[in-house]
Amino acid sequence: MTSVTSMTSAAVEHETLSTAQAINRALRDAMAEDPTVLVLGEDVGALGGVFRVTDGLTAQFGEDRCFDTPLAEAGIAGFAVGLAMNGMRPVIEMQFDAFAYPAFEQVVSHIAKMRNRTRGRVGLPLVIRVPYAGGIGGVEHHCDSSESYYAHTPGLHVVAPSNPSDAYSLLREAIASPDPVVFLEPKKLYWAKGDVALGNAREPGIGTAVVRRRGSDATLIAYGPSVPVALEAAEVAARDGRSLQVVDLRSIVPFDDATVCAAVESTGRAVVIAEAAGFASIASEIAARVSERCFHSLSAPVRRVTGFDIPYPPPKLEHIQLPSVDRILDAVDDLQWEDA
Amino acid sequence: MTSVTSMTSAAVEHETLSTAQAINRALRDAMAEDPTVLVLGEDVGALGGVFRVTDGLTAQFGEDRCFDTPLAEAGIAGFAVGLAMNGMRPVIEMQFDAFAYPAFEQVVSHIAKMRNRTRGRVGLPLVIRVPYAGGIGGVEHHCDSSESYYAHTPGLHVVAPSNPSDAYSLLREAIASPDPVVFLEPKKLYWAKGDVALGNAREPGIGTAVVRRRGSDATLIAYGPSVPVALEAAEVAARDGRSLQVVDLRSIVPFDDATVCAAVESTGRAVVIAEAAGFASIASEIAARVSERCFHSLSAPVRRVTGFDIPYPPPKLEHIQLPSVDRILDAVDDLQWEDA
Amino acid sequence: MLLDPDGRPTAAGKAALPAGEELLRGLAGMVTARRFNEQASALVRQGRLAVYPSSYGQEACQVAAAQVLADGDWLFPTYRDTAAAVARGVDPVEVLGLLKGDWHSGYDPYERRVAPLTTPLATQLPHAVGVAHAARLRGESTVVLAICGDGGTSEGDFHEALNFAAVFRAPVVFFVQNNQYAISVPLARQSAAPSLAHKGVGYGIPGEQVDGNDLAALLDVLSRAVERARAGAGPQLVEGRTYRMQAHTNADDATRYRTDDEVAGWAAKDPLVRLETYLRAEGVLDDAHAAAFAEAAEQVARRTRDGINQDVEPNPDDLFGYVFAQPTPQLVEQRALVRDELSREEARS
Amino acid sequence: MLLDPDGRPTAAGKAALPAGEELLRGLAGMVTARRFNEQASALVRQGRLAVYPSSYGQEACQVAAAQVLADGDWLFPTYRDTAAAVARGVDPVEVLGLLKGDWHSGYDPYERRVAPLTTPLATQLPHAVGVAHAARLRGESTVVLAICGDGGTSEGDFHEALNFAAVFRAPVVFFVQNNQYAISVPLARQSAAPSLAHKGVGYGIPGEQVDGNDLAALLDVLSRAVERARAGAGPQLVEGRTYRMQAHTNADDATRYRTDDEVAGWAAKDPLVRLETYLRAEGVLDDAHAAAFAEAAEQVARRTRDGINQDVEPNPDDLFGYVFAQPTPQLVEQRALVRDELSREEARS
Ligand SMILES: Cc1ncc(C[n+]2csc(CCOP(=O)(O)OP(=O)(O)O)c2C)c(N)n1
Ligand SMILES: Cc1ncc(C[n+]2csc(CCOP(=O)(O)OP(=O)(O)O)c2C)c(N)n1
Ligand SMILES: [Mg+2]
Ligand SMILES: [Mg+2]
Repeated sequence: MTSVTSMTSAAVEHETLSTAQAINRALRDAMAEDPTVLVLGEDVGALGGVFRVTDGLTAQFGEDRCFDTPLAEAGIAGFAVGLAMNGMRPVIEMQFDAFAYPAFEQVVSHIAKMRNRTRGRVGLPLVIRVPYAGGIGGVEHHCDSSESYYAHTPGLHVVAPSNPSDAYSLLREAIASPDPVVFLEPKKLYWAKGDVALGNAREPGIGTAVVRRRGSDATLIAYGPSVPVALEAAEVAARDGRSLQVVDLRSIVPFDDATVCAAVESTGRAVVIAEAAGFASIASEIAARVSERCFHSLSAPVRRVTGFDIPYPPPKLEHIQLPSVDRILDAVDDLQWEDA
Repeated sequence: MTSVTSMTSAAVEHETLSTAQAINRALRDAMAEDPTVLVLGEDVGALGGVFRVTDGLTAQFGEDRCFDTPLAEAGIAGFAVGLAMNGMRPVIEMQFDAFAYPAFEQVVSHIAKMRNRTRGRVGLPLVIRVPYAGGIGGVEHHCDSSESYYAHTPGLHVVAPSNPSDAYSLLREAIASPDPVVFLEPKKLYWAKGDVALGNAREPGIGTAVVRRRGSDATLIAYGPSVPVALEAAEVAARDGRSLQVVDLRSIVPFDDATVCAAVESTGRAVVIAEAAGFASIASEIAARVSERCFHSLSAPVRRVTGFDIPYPPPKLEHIQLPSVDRILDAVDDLQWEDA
Repeated sequence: MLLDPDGRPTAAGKAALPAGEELLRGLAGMVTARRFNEQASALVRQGRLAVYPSSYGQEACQVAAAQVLADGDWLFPTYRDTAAAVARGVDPVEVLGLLKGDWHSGYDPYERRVAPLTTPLATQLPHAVGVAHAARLRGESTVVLAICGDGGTSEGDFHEALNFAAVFRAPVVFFVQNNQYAISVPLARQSAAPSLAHKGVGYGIPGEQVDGNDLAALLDVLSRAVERARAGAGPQLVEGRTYRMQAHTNADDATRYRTDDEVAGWAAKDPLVRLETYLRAEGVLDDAHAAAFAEAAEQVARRTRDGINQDVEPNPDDLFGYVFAQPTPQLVEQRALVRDELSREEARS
Repeated sequence: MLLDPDGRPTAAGKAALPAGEELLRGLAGMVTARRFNEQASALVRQGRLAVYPSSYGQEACQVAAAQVLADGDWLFPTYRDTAAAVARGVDPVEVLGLLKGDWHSGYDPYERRVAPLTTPLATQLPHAVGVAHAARLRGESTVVLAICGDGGTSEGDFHEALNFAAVFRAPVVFFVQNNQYAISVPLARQSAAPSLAHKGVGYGIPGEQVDGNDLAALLDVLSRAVERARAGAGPQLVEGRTYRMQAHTNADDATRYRTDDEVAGWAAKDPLVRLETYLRAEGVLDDAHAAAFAEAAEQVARRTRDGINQDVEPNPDDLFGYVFAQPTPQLVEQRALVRDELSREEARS
């Protein structure tokens, strides 16, 4: 998978932004460049979204470009299908992960299938923004990790940034993509600040994983909100003399087998980390792929540190569900080091 | 997991029935035994369902017990939640796999979560019958293998019979279960006949896998419509002098780790077979579990023979998508026999 | 109603009947639609189509839905509306692609501006609203006519689409083809509303009921709705009351849920006979016309037959080629696996 | 309207005003509901509740919804209707469980027949219909009152629930609490219908609009709807027009989307003041009553405060104990893993 647009300018502008601001900036820049980009959803207009991600877009681009819809997620997704069929590039916001479920049929039965159905005649360049996952003390239905549903559905690209710069660049690329992209926004990282490379120079592109930290003993594979936790675990492990490598997937579909396998082969051990309930999830897929493709390099079974197979807990218990540094290090400890 | 009701009679009645007839019989017997069992959905009344699975139920039990609803799957699922909250045991029919998606939010956000939400005060004893998977030449949206969506959702039991007798017994147990069960009916097996043990003696229960064929060289792990294909592959392999073992999962959630691991450990090699698109699926989960739990017994990576990561093909190309005897045997051939 | 079941103009009809030209065109369309229905059903019996949901008896609705639209407009059909797509000029063989089983959508939706036929009920309605809204944002005068069955009105997507259309004043005409049944479920178990046209009220959308076997009335009502939408007055809901004369599809057994008497009652209201009677009485239609219409219909039937009887070897590579604009590395791998398997299979045989 | 905003009976009011007894009970309920709203908002500011969607200003709707029901009836609230649940007798501390974050539903839904408060909008409506239908199948006289917001009416589940209720003639009163906003989205962008009560028409359900700040009118309209449903005449839709006086929740900033003037206009229509004025003018309410009501409200506030300020150590085992009636082997394993991790953590510290 190569990036849709290639590097265009040598001098890239940089700015320090929170993830929410980076997403806002990506929307703004995309809307400024391309008049067919529309932003719509519940409360994205005057309010600027419940997380303020769309703040100021209506003021800057007018009500035709960024607007509130009636409160109906299937309607929003289906309406976006029509907009995309007819020359627009809609970016729709699902207010929270669990509130995207009413749109499931439109996503699975139409958005994912339209290009294939029509032999490529009708492509749907649309982005579904899903503020997702936990760690913000949200009440029931506000913290679901729904990515496995999308990743399992053929015809959708699924990406999850782990930092503001990727939030910007992956969203720019998602908007430019000729195909539907589910853009997962880790809610708990909305306020995390970082350096953001602006502009439409989007490297590495969708489909590319990145090794965030080099290490030689074991590889942690993570995406979205679990990446900072994995990096922290690697930091702690380093103090104990264990060298952990961290791969940030960035893109779940397409999946970067090359980078992941190379990383795992270089260490011979791997732990997969994700917030979602583990059963039949993306973490299962990664563990299965790595176990199959790196079989002879593995010195220990691939371990998974995921959410348990339970409904997302209430705020006071969510720390139990979320992959923690301790749980990650426990899993690393379990990697049969006595054999090494 | 033990069976909810235990063996009640020594002399079990037997009959030769197709899968569709076995399901019909299970519904009939459950309705006769328990007046709170209701059957509802689209066209389940006078018509008896598009597959005739509910044939005769309205005639026998009256319109209060088996009835047509308006055409709205979210409505059906949500209505069933209310019925189950208030003393009934509804069995709802989703006419086809893909037509269950409009009900996704009710299934994921309420059916799966109600018991947990209320600390066990409100249990939902309801069954969602989903005629699923391919192999019947159905047009788009009539052949989805949607089981991974359900299996990934904490709070749902998910079962898939591979033969008429299991269709009967698993459905009887699903109806008797205090929890919601997604009951997957492999459409292409509707007309397959077999011996059915009747009555409410339900052994082995939900949660128990069964070794359908003993073998010593490799283990094929399958469920639902893939079991007969796996058995056929084992038959063909036997002619070539290779002894394949076949495990029929029957129940996906709960998962029978004990039986599956014992089977894989006894052969040291495994192939997982499922019709669904492979990425982030139940097959991924099984491969990941087996790779992790049987790590030191494995002589080769666990292979998966699944549907490709594409929308379900049109009738004329579905044979490409479906796991075939050839693809299974190819995967078996790939299990690095030179090392053995 | 502008024409009564016996083909006589009603009082309203005398004032509002469309021009003879229009009605002749409509009759020609219905003759073709009827023939197309018969041909497609025959192809199912011959095993050339997997399944066919016939619109036999509903030809007035099928033809009117296409006839009231301009070239730049869009038609959103349900899976039953193959004859409407044909009436709009889509190739009949391509229209039947889904039901033949070669591929999902057999035609290019942009060519005649006909959205792909798919089966999930009512789900196409929000798409229709989106297409209409996009056109409006660009200042185009496009109108979208979206069809839906009586059963489809119960789905949440129907509700959400009508509400979006109303709130955005999108130029959409929602045409409910009320053929009295959703497979086996009669209207009375689908809705307790006085009529399906009443469903507009809750959205602030005007609703109108029309005799769906009266082509003249349909042309009148639908074209007014289309022009109203084009003029910027927002969406409209039209209910055409008609009847599904045959079983739901060839796989269905309608005797399980309805009586022969009921079917016979509706047979007497056949839309073709009604219009033909009128046009002959008026002297607008003569035998030469009728023969020409029959011949044109026969040509469509022939083309349908020939095309469907032609076996195109489907290409397994296609399964991987259209999932995304660019196949993912995973799809490339999987395609290679299939190619390899097929070439070994070929080598073996 | 039975009482005008200044607490004077209207012409209709003179004929239909509920008994003084009923109105006094309602006023007492509203005083408690108001105090409960204030208390809960204070608890959010003190960091004791995660979030609170206040029904301040909507107390007449909250109280009426509970007051018109018999003990055997069911109430289906939205996430905003905590005060209604309290009015129905659910323990205020348990009602706030969801918003405190200890667990999802803090109360036993069967105890007072109040369905769990959850956030997915309109999804509780089909549940309400199912509960009503089950009761009817058993020949019970249960009525279900299900609340929904103006925004919630746009969801497909609203549509499907009303249609099911109508087709099955289920004894459900759908009570749309139209507080003019769905978070930031005003009614005009939610619906183009003449009123939300008009939404009944498309289902064959009678719809009635009522001043949602007039407790007398609400009791009148809702209790008639409840008794009509109980008598077997089917569902009804009632729209109570009220106003969300505060921001959507404490996390919201309402100044971004509405003016102070608008808010002030509605402040002048306060439901408590209106009823109190009337009851005092009639001599039904005296200072002793008022003091007693205030004291009862204060007790609820105190109980709420004390309960919410009590920290219950949540038990991680609970996460695995209620997923199914019997935990799966997988859950047993996962629970063991958590226990092990926690015990090692404890040992470390
Ligand atoms: C979402 C969805 N649910 C169920 C079905 C199965 N199904 C196919 S046609 C049909 C009845 C449709 O009735 P109606 O809308 O009146 O259209 P008609 O068949 O009469 O043209 C049903 C239930 C479907 N296609 N889509
Ligand atoms: C299905 C769903 N979509 C979105 C949301 C997010 N959300 C929470 S409250 C709200 C507005 C609700 O408005 P309304 O129904 O009028 O109720 P009110 O808040 O005014 O009481 C929204 C959009 C949700 N809770 N559920
Ligand atoms: Mg119909
Ligand atoms: Mg509101």
